[in-house]
Amino acid sequence: MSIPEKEKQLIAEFAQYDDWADKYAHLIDLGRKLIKYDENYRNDKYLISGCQSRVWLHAFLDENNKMIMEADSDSEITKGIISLLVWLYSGESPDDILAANENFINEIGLKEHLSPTRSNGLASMLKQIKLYALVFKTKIQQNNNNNG
Amino acid sequence: MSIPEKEKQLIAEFAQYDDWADKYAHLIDLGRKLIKYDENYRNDKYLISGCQSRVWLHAFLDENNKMIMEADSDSEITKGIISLLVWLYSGESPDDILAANENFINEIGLKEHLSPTRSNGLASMLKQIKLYALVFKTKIQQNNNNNG
Amino acid sequence: MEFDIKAIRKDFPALNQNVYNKPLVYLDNAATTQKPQCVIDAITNYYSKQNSNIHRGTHYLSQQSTYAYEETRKNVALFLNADNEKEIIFTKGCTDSINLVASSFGKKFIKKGDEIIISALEHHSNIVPWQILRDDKNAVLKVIPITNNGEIDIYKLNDLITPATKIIAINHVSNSLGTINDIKKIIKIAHSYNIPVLIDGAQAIPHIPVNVKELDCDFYCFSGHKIYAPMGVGVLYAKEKWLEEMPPYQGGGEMIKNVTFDKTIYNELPFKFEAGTPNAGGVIALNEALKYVLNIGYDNIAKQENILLKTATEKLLQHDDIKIIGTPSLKTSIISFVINKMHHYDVGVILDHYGIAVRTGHHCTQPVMDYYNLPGTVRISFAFYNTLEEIDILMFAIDKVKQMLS
Amino acid sequence: MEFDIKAIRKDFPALNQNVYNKPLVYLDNAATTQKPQCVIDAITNYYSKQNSNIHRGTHYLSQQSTYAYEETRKNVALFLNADNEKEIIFTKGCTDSINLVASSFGKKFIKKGDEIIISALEHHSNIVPWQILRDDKNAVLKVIPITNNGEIDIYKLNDLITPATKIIAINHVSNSLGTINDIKKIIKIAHSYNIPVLIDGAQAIPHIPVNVKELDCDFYCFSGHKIYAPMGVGVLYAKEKWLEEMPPYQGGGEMIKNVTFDKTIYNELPFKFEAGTPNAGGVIALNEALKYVLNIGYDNIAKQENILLKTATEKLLQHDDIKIIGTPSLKTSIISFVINKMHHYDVGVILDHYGIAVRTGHHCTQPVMDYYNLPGTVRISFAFYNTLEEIDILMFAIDKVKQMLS
Ligand SMILES: Cc1ncc(COP(=O)(O)O)c(C=O)c1O
Ligand SMILES: Cc1ncc(COP(=O)(O)O)c(C=O)c1O
Repeated sequence: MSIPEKEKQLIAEFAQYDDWADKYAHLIDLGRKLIKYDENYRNDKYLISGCQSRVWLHAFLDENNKMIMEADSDSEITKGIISLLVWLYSGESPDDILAANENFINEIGLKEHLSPTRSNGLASMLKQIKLYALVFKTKIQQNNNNNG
Repeated sequence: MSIPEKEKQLIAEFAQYDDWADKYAHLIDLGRKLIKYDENYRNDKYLISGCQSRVWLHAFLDENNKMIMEADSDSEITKGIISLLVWLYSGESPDDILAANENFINEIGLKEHLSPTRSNGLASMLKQIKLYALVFKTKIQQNNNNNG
Repeated sequence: MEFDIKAIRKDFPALNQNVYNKPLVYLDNAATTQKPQCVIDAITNYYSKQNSNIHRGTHYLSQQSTYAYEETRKNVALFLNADNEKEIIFTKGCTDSINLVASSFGKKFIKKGDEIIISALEHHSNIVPWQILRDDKNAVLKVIPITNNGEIDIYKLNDLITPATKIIAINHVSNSLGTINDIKKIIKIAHSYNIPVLIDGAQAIPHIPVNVKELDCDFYCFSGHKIYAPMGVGVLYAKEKWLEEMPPYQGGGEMIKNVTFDKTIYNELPFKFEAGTPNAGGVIALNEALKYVLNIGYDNIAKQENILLKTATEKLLQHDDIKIIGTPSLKTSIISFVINKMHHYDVGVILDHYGIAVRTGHHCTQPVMDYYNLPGTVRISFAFYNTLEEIDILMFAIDKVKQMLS
Repeated sequence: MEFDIKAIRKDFPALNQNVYNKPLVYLDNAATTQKPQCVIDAITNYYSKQNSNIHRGTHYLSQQSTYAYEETRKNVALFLNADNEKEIIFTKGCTDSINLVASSFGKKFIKKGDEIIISALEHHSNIVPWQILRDDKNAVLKVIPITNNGEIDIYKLNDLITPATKIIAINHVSNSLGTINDIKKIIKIAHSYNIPVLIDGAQAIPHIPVNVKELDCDFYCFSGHKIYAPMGVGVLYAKEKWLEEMPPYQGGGEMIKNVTFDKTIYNELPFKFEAGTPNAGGVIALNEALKYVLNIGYDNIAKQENILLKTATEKLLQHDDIKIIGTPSLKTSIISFVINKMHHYDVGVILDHYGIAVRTGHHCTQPVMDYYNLPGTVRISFAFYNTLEEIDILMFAIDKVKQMLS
């Protein structure tokens, strides 16, 4: 599935819930299903700043030049949100990740997490993910140049 | 005439004019009648600060322990106002001057000159006059003590 | 005055609104307070009828504005029982007031090796300005520790004071825990060594009548927006003798008497410390806010807020998994708490969806959080316009929070 | 947009009032501008519905306020054509903005013997902060002279620049004479020596579209209240590279990322420079004011103001005894004048009684007055909402003034 297809699926999934409480319950559920975070990466180096809750994020490039992400948070809601991002972007190419935008959050009905408050981590998380993607993209280009 | 009596006379005098323009004309007229200022005292030492126009004020104690004042300004309106103060207070005892207040300005219909703007000199002029009065009062007391 | 909560709530338009289709329950008053209609009207009126640059004009509007601005200064002086209005400086807020003192007092009185004492209970606004000064001057910053119940440990103060101590800066009331500190005692101790004391009164002024003469503090700072006035206005009270000796903080229009390129002669107090066009509209609205508070009366305010504090505390403590952080003997209507295993952010977000505005996080007092080894707390803070019904809504929502997060 | 002066005047409630029973003729716009209803409504609306402390809250009101505040920052960035919104710092006014730069830039980049260049045409707010810095650092303050017609003498700039020159600070438009300075040329010269330039734009922003990218200035400062927004709000534009290198100006809530007593880590831009609770209500109203100006259009504003300037200038010059001070080739709608043998204060007081608000005195530019050897002038300053009829009233009143004072 491409990122836009995944976004559509996510929007449809959340559209089932009319009630904000059910939406949040589902979000929290998704967070709880996130694979266990590798403790080697639970340190300040991987901490995303600008969130009221702590978010650890770690990414690497697999053999197919896709970006793989793992993440965790001490807040259940934040963990739910980061799990959406992991599900959407992990396994995609840096280029595709760089092209993505955060509009789906709005359509899911979690608009309040889009607001530019500093206590809110979403903007910081997306920024960090795109930073990773940019670094990996450059790396891939360099590898290509070296090989070419 | 005591200061309160002079104030009453002043109020009556100005009450003749209904129109502000006539009041100001009279005020300017009074200023122009102020006795010529002694050029020896036209320097920064005698300048009252806090006025948009320049006001020079100089005072001394006469042989009867009355305070005598002379003043000048480069503004005609300010000169008019200071002429009122000179007329009211010059020749009075420091004690009487210290007891006086500025309410008469309001009753004359020149209230706008009472507002505490820094561009407005009235407050500064009164302060300076009272400062003189205080100095002279102390001086008189010392003299009395020395003689007593 | 009789305290009629229904009538009072009508005075505050912002309280009468829905959030997520639920009636707003505003429990974030320590962050900022809502404004009564009379304060809003004062601003509207100012900009509709009086607006003018003050102090500089000979014309009618300017004189009216100047008069109203200077009347406010007189009223603030009365409000704080200052000796005279020259001791009242208008700033843009409490943070600005503290920075002014740290910078100007610091310039004149702090040298290399000198010591500044603050407490572990301070808001960042009463920490960072002193750190900047410390770093500029190579001075030393010392910290009075707090006790486990969240009070400044006054008994440690004597040990910290040395001949190099030049100023002590502490809060009157803690914004994260609500502790009312015994500043009178601290000031007395400090003065026995001839050390001046700055009081950060941001959290005290909306709740406690402040008498600077009785306290004998050297500086007292607060923000308008925390006492029902608009944002962008603050007050610095300072003893005249300090203001006379301190150099100006900012340079600019109207804080000077005479300017040549070689030398500038500064204006007299209080103008020396008010550079640039002041926020006259905001200051004049502050006057209305103070009148409003005095009209309700600090005794009525305390009565209502104590009922709220007591009731909420009791109800929260009925939950085994809720812990209140900070249990000082005297406190204002602030409650910081944590729910076992639940992140403060999650609690805050869910409460928000029930229409309840609380603050979560470190409340700009990271050292306090570090002391309790917490990443943050949930803080509720009452104003006199809050009600017992609102506490019921809060308790209902807390039950829901616990369901959703466990 | 069509320029309908009658409709426009209805937007400004303060214009529609009497003073001393005469219709107010407000010609003191360089001191502060009146506010359109939409700006007043924005404030009222903010305090009635949104009021909340920004950036700190997870709750609805706080998010709404934060959003509106940050939207304003984006719009100001667009308005000035800044690279990004991190380059926009909200302050309390133009004076505050200049002081911020003088203090923070000065701390980092000015050492003993370094030179700062300003001009002889500056407002005190762009003189005194640099004098304070000079005195703190033992630096040197140099002054570009002005020509007899009241322009900065650009040809003298090259002579003043030395390898020790660290910053040049000049105004875009003179508040006492109205001169529009050729700042683009000055910036080019300065940059050819790698010297950064601060522009005091207080008097330009209400009249001239400003494009900081095209100007390539390093700093640009202005006040909200001079562009139809409330008092207590100002803007500092600065190139990101400078803001990154400059230390924070004030310390306090939300300008930090992490606080311990030993070490504080400052927040990222623009927050590093915004300590304390910002004036969110004022900032959000600034957004409305800028929208209002853009909606009228700078071209329409210039057209109307030029007509007023030209007409008033011609009518004043019909008086043999009136002299206009400052005759630069380019100017905004400011006229400073003196009437032979009449004191500016007397003229101002009498005009006031005819309902006409003008400014008299040195206009916070004493060095300019010294240059012309005048104690002060009478200054009229037009906004686009002034009318030709108001000029007629002014001319009528000037005749009266002359009668009364001669
Ligand atoms: C104790 C305390 N001090 C200082 C401040 C700073 O006040 P302001 O942000 O209004 O400048 C606050 C409020 O945030 C506070 O609670
Ligand atoms: C040219 C100039 N610079 C700076 C200022 C200072 O602006 P403010 O008083 O709003 O800080 C003014 C206005 O008084 C001005 O005209």
